[in-house]
Amino acid sequence: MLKCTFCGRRAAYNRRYAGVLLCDRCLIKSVEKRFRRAIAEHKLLSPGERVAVAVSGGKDSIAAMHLLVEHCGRKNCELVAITIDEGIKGYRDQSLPIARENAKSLGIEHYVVSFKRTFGATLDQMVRRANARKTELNPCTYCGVMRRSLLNQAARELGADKLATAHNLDDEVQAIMLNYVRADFSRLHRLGPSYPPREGFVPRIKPLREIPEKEVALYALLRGLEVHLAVCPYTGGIHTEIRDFLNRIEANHPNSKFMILRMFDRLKPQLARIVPEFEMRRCKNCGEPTSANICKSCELLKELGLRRLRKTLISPKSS
Amino acid sequence: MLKCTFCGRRAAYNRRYAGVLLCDRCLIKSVEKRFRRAIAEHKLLSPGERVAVAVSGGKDSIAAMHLLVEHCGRKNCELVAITIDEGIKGYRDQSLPIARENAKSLGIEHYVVSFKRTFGATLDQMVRRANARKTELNPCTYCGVMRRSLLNQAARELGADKLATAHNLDDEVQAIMLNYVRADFSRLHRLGPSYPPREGFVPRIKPLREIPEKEVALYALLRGLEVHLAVCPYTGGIHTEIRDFLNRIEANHPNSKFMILRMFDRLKPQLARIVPEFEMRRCKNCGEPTSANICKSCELLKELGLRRLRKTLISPKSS
Amino acid sequence: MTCIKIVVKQVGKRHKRELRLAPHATIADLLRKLDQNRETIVVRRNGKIVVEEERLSDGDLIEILPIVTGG
Amino acid sequence: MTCIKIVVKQVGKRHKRELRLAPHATIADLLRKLDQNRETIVVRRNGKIVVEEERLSDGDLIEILPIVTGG
Repeated sequence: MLKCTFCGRRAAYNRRYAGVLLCDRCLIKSVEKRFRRAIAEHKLLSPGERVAVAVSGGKDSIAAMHLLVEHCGRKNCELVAITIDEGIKGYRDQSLPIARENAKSLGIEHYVVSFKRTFGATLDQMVRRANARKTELNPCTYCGVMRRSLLNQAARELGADKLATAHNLDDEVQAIMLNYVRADFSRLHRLGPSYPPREGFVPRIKPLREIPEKEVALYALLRGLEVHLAVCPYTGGIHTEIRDFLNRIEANHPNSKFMILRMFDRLKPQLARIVPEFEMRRCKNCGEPTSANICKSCELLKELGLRRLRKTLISPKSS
Repeated sequence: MLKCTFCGRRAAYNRRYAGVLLCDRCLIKSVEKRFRRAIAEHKLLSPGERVAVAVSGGKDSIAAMHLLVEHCGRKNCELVAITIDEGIKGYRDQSLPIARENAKSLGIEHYVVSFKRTFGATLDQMVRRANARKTELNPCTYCGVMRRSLLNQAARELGADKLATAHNLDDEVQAIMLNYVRADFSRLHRLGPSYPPREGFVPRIKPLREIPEKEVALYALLRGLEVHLAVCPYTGGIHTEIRDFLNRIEANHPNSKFMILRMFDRLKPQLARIVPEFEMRRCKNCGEPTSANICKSCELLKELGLRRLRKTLISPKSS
Repeated sequence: MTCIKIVVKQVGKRHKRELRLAPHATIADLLRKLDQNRETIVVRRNGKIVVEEERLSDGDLIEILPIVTGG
Repeated sequence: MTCIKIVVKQVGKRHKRELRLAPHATIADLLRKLDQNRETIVVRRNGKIVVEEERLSDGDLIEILPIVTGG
């Protein structure tokens, strides 16, 4: 039996990048400490603020919601939860009830915004249309762009000061690597522990950004949280190739993920010199913030022969 | 039969990142054009300069030597060739005669500098010592550090204005990625088409930096050059993991390697703001340039219980 | 040297498998054999989450739980 | 639909192999089957360097030449 480096109880996790073994209790404590440290160090939340958390029902967002509700209790913040129901059969329909149950048991107001009601089509239907029209865009593009836009709008309508997402270390490092490979300076520049306030955008915060995916999973499992653990049917492509590479590198050379994050965090201030600051406008179609005439969501919808059906997402009854 | 996009002859190469097919002749012309463009664009060579080229006997360095000799003929430059014989049995002993034959047939002065004569041990012997002493350094570390140092010194002793190496696009992008993963700012900062002159260093140039490895190989094969095509017995580790990842990404998403290079080239000027400029000194042991008291080569030798036997590498007779 | 016998259940897959391993084999050895990356899974041994460096014993039930779910 | 038969020689390996492939298979299909990345090799078909999108014919001799040599 291998023992916890700190308390001598049975170890549940080998944190190889730090050369320590952790038992269930010490892992939970460590994750909570890092979560608090991220908030303090990057000033993610101020007392009295209203926070919207994006909750899919997966391990990361359920862990984030539990961590945030405890934090908000201490710091007198208000927490509301938003779930975007993209409409992915056999996946989101299973995680949504889990998100709802967790919010209910924690006494958090929970709002669901669906692609179907907003755009007249589920993601599954969009993917079928995209294939029929041969747009050559992959499902993650539609899902990512539209989910991000709806989350922002819903958080704004709910009067949130911050929008918290559950991106963990692995998510962040994958995004960094993807943008290195795609040479996408503006996307790269937008990564980080928080995204600064801009007209029309609720500032986004990522309190789990320095916690590896496996530790978030262990946190949720060891605390006995009810989470949805299933693989999105649309995974694949370059995202998966990059994720597999990073996991192989980390397994063989522990600490690589943190090294990539640290390097990026040192590069980031310099990126501002390269990335042009662009003016924020309002989408002529839906009114959401965009740098172009039409926002990316509306542009994608148009290509699919769809259009936005509702301007406002949150009605007093949609809770 | 698939035809060349430019001349209609039988295609030998699908340049997928550009969406064109190339026949043998058009591929050769294209590689030669890119080589000349790299020299012109980055001012790698000036008329009348003396250039030392590092030649292992592999496809890249043999191609570089042939390209350089033609360039030097036109631009009135002088070319000398240097081979570092690390002492890798079954590998370097096979490529060395190929380097020599090529230099001879082109009428280029050729100098061989060996680990054995300089350090009293071949790389094979160093690796055995390292394993016995459990230094946990891999062979590529010894080979890389010592080869680089000897190349620089030999080029300096030969009065070279420039030291040309045959790094191709793949080599460069692998180095960029390795330093992203290792968060090594100073190494990252040193990458690029040329390395600026510094006290004690012969400026290094990489005229093949924007030519993919496969195109360099095809150039050598289609021109019928005699090259050594065998795998170094010491390959492995993180270098191989990164190379495999990049080749998978490129195969599935053509142009990724160039995208990574372009992004890095835009980041590079910003790196200077992060990487501290350090003072160059002379190694107390061998006199070679270093930022510390003892150069990295001498430090590694000491760990192995070895020491430098010769201060000067090139004697009038070593040609 | 006799082999040890263990049962492996990959969560999400229907079937359990019985595997024979060398004595003193660790969970990490088992994962290598199954081509599973430790970054992407959590391992339960007889119901308890354990570290991959633990040695296996004859009769162990090993559950492998994939944790990477997203895009 | 009858299969085509080709001979594959991987340079550096001693043995030639005979393989059966579907008609209209390309060299790229063959490389996928052999788990060879096109970035790391050059292919000769009956002695000529060709592009990976060419279709194979019955009786072809395919040589696969690894070009990635360094560290």
